[in-house]
Amino acid sequence: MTRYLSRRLFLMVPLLLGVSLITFILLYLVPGDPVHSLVGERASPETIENIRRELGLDLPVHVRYSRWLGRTLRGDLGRSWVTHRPVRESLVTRFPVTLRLSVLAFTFSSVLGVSLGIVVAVREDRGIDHPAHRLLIAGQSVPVIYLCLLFMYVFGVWMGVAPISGLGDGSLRHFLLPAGALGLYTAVPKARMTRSAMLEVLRQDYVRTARAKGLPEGAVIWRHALRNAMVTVVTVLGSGLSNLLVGSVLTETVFGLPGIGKLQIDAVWARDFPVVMGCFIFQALVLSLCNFVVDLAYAWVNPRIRLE
Amino acid sequence: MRSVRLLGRHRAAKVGMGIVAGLVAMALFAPVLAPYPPDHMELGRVLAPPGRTNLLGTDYFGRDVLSRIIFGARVSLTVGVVAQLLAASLGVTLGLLAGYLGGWADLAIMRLVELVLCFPDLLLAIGLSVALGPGPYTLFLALGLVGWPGMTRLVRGEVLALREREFLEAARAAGASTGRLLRVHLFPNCLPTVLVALTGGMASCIMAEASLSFLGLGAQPPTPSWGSMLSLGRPYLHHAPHLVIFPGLAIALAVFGFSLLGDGLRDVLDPRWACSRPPATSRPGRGGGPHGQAGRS
Amino acid sequence: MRARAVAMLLCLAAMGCRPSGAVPVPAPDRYGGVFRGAWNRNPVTLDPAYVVTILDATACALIYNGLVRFDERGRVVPDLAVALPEVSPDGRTYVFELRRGVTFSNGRELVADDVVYSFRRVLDPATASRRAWVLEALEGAEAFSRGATGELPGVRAEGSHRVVITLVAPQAHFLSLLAMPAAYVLAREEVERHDDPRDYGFHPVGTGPWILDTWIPGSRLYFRANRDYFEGRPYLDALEFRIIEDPATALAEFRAGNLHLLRLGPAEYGAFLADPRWRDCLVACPDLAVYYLGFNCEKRPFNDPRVRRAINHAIDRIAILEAVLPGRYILANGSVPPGLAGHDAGLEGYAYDPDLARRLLAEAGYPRGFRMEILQTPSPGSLQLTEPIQRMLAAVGIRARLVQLETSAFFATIGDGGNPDSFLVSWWADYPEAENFLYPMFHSRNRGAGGNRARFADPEVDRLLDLARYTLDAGKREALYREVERRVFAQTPWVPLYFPVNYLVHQPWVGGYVPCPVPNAQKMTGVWLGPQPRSHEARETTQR
Amino acid sequence: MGKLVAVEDLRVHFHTEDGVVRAVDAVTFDIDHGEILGVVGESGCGKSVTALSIIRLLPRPAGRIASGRILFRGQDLLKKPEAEMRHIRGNDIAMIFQEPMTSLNPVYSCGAQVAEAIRLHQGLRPREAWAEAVDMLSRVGIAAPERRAREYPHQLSGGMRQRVMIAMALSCNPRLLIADEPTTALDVTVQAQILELVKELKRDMGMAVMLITHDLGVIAEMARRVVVMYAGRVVEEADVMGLFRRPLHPYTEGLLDAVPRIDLPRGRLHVIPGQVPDPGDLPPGCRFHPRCAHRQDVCRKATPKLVDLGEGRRLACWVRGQGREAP
Repeated sequence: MTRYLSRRLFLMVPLLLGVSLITFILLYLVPGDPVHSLVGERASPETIENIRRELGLDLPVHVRYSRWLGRTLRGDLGRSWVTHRPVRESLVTRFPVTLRLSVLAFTFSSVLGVSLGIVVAVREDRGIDHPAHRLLIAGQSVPVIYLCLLFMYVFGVWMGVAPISGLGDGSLRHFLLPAGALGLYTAVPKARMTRSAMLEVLRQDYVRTARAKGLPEGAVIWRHALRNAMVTVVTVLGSGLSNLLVGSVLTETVFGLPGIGKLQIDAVWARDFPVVMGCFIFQALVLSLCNFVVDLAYAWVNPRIRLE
Repeated sequence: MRSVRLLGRHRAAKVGMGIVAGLVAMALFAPVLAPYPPDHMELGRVLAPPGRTNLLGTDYFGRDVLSRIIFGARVSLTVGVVAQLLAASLGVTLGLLAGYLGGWADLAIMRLVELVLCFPDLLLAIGLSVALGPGPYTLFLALGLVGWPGMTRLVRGEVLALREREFLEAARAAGASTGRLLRVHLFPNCLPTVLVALTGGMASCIMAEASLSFLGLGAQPPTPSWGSMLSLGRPYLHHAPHLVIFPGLAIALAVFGFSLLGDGLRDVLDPRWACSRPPATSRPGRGGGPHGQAGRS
Repeated sequence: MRARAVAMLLCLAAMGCRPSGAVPVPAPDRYGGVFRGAWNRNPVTLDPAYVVTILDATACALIYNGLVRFDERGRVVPDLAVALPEVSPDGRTYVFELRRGVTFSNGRELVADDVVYSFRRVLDPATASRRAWVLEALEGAEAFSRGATGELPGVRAEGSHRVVITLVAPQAHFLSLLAMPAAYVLAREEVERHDDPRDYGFHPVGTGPWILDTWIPGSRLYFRANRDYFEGRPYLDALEFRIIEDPATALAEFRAGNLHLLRLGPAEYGAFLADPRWRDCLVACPDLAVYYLGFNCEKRPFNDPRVRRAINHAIDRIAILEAVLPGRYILANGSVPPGLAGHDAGLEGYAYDPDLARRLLAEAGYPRGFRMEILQTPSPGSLQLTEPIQRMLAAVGIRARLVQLETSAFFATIGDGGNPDSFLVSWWADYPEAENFLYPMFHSRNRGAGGNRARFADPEVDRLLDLARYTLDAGKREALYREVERRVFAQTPWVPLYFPVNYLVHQPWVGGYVPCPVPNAQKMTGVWLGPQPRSHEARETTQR
Repeated sequence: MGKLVAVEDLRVHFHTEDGVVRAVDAVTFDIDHGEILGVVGESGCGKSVTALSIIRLLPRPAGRIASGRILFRGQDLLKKPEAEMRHIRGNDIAMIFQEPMTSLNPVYSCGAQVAEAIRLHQGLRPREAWAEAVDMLSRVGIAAPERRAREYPHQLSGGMRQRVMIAMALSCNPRLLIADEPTTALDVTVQAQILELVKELKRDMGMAVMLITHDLGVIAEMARRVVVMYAGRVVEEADVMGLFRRPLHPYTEGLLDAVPRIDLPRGRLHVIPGQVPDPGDLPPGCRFHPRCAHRQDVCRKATPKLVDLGEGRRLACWVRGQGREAP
């Protein structure tokens, strides 16, 4: 068990390296000189030269990468080309927003998705088939941006029950719509996968055993079926994380929430390479760590792995 | 033939096929179907709500929203088809090679696959589109380059299962070259899997195109694209919500159609799912749902 | 400069709108309160040496002072200096007397050495300032900014409160340059306090009426009043600016009474104008900017003036602008916006005449038109302009393709990095001078990235521009600029589109707000808050 | 006092995409107090479905009891509300399954699973239930029951797991134990131990056992009476001695011939020709006739009824008995 987990931890290293390398190469390929957008018109050649030197753009690309890598390994992600703000500081100040959005959306979607999946599976098992399942596929067809805009319109403009966008004073109500939209969006795949996991488990012999024992149906489902389905569901929740990440980038953009995703998209537009690099690496790191936690949780719900 | 008949009996697949056929017809006959040319402006009739003259209203130039949605099907379908073909050709080739050659080639290809898969797909597509600069080819390339690893995984798995089967042994014994083995014997056997993944991939592609266009990285005006209609309509959410609502519905409907068709095809074509049981786990790789799930190894 | 205020009033009157109603005089007890505003983006930096965007300039103006500044009408007035400087007869030496008792918000008194330090910092190659050109006319600036010498004779302190500035050559608009953010004065010890001087931009310290209290990037900035401000403390206790990107959200917050001032988007303007309750709170604010469709005058077929003229005739600018920006534009026939000395109201544009356009094209050898590309940045606003243009060009046989490029790629392409056909772009003034439009955009020295995107070249225009830059007499200078503009637009390097007009709306209980066309003229010191009705509903009923 | 269980004219239908499958058709038999009834037949003959019908755990939604009665101590189980049925399950009727591998829940320890049943039916507190469970485990012959109780199913061997299943089933002193192929998945030596255990416990606790198997050897060892099923129907019923000595139904005959015997000279092993029919596509008439060596014309046309031959012997065959047509 420990060996398995430490192996997984160790595997993150080449992965993060690969992510950084690919991102770096992509950014290197970007057309246009980033300095132009920094200085505007009327800058003298000396000014441009000074800035190129400041940003290290006068160096060959492999030197730039190895420098970046060296600094990053020391925990320094560099500074934004545009604002001069240390990238790490930007990440630290914006992470709470993303974290809050993600945690709210994740909780909402997990509760909603898992219970929806269970309900659908249990009913389907009793013979009320497909409509609910079809509805889930339909739900999965709605793009998150559209869901965000619909939430904005229905709850923000039409009913006026929540602020339409922005962080406001940072209070919870400003997260209601984005977290709701993102949560609903990520709930659907969870519901689908929980449903199929539950259906699979409900057909297992030990469920029949539990029924043969005379357990009430509720206990059969919650104690015996769900606990086993959790083994799959935990993986499902884990695999939904990257979905959540992508969703949060788009949600933050639509709702104008100053989180990591917003930072990233803005930086992409501004050609702010250090920030883009920082965001990608940060996301890859968070994602790997989350997957690691999922592995832990997986081991925890599954005695087979826990005891080995 | 049997598959076609089965598909005809699959209710969901029929609905999916209907929607997809409708989309294709919309794209092909857009000039006939659309009540107005998509870029016909009536500057005196801007932001008109849905009504008799303009079924779905007009935008900020007085262009007919319905006509633009109909023409928008062209963008979505073209992007989907081209990007998926690109992803499929790349993915299938690498998958065949990895599965058949094994060893070093397999290792290298699968490491690459894992690396690409650990990027959330849309973020990778954003990175690629920025690196390539906006434009139609960018969309094809970006979405194609994002889509191949899932396909590679699927095909590789299929090949691994097929590799030890007798007919291959026989062909090999008869002196078929590697290329011929791959082309004639392995590829057709992977075709059902690829077809299923392709259809599912279309759904994710349409979704991704919308997201990229929404961010301004997609189709270039005046080409009416559903995603850019969403993004350009957004400032008018207060006064003219129809600019957002209808294009969004179009996206959702298209994705829904392809998802249903993909699910139906999977039930019918893929022997592993052919039994009446629903799949126990999610489909591997990105061929699956919209935006896919980054596969965990 | 005399004509400026008149011209602005004229143009506003012509638009059927009036500036904010008579400003109530604040009673002495109007001190206090927190003003709540909204910015649509996060400021990039509050370090004057790196300020490029208008928003940054607006924010810096709250914190810092320069030797001189612009007033709300765009005139140069003394700021840290006691009075406008004495200029030597040759126009190369400026002597400033500094006010006494001006303190930085860290408590230290501002002295002449601070001015010298601030100017040297901007030119220092180690700073890599984006705005070194502002001070490039200083004697020795060129060698200093190359790093060739540590000497900068162009600026020196004489005693503690006198600054002497020497220029390489006379520069007519030099005082306007000194009012720009790059010439703001900051305290050396505050910059050097940070291990990395680049951190200074987030902890700015100046002499201005406001002190930055909190800055949560992407979320909000909070400024508290400088009670020791040398012009007396502002009425308000504090300013809060929230970052609200979505205009609809800002609108909702304004309607809920949570914002005191709102910049109106295209969709909201009409609604507010039509509402009698709000009409008195609307403030028109023409921007010092021009939007245009530029041609690459070096490239075929746009090197033929007849083609350029034909395109001008092919586009019905008024129809487009009326649809897209009703009431929010002033039709441009030249490049210098109204309100600036040098603006020529008599300049005639090209009327919409597609037949004439076709004839001109045929004359130029393109009876069946041609293909062209229109470059632009991917903003909804520019699309709204280019899409109708595309259709109108198609009507005369020109098949235009719209190409959206991401901002930096766009500027690289229309600068020196590419060879575009045409492009939609705008030019925003750094300072309110005709020179700031004509010199960068039409002098052949500034071809491409320097600002002359149309790659327009005319030796006579070059000569007149050079002459005007050294002409210290305002009247002569204005005449020269008018002449330049006439010469330029006789050759149609552009399709000039419009000068933007922005509308602001404030809550009825906000007093003393005067809009400033020059962004960094707004110091917010005269703004005060009257008693605010308890709730939104309450306000609405009292209004009726 | 009547029979413990009486199954009367039970018909179970499965609704599938290919139509209705009659998995159990007009099955009638009974089980006496304290007896071991063997039910034998090839897989797919409906014996498990019959058993599941008794405790009403047919797979839903496909399986449905179309008609018939199942009297348990004189009361029709098919008319009981689900809540009451739940009380009967585990308490009065318990069941163990073929696959001890998958029949135990992998995420709970063995002790917990046994204790759950005890708590449920005897209303004990957790700690008491646990002690009872450990006791039960030792009664089914598990060494070191304290330790085993804390272990998870995957840590136990197949035989151990089946012992746990038995412990769970018997923890509440049921009147009837349904054992559905309890030893099929186990090694031969373990098989014998488990069967011995069942016999022993039956003796101790005085319950009846319905032992379902396809293995006539097991029947010979354990049961007093046998019901032979084929393609959803009972074809023959007899006491064990009678059946082995003089099988009447050609199918039973075939089954007996297919068992290798040491007491007879080595010869060719008899096999029944043909295959078990697809339950969705049953032959008309006697369902066994396509494979029957003695078939006559009538066998093709009409289904024979199960006829009582006296001495506890019943038979459904046109050839060997005085066949009467079934309704």
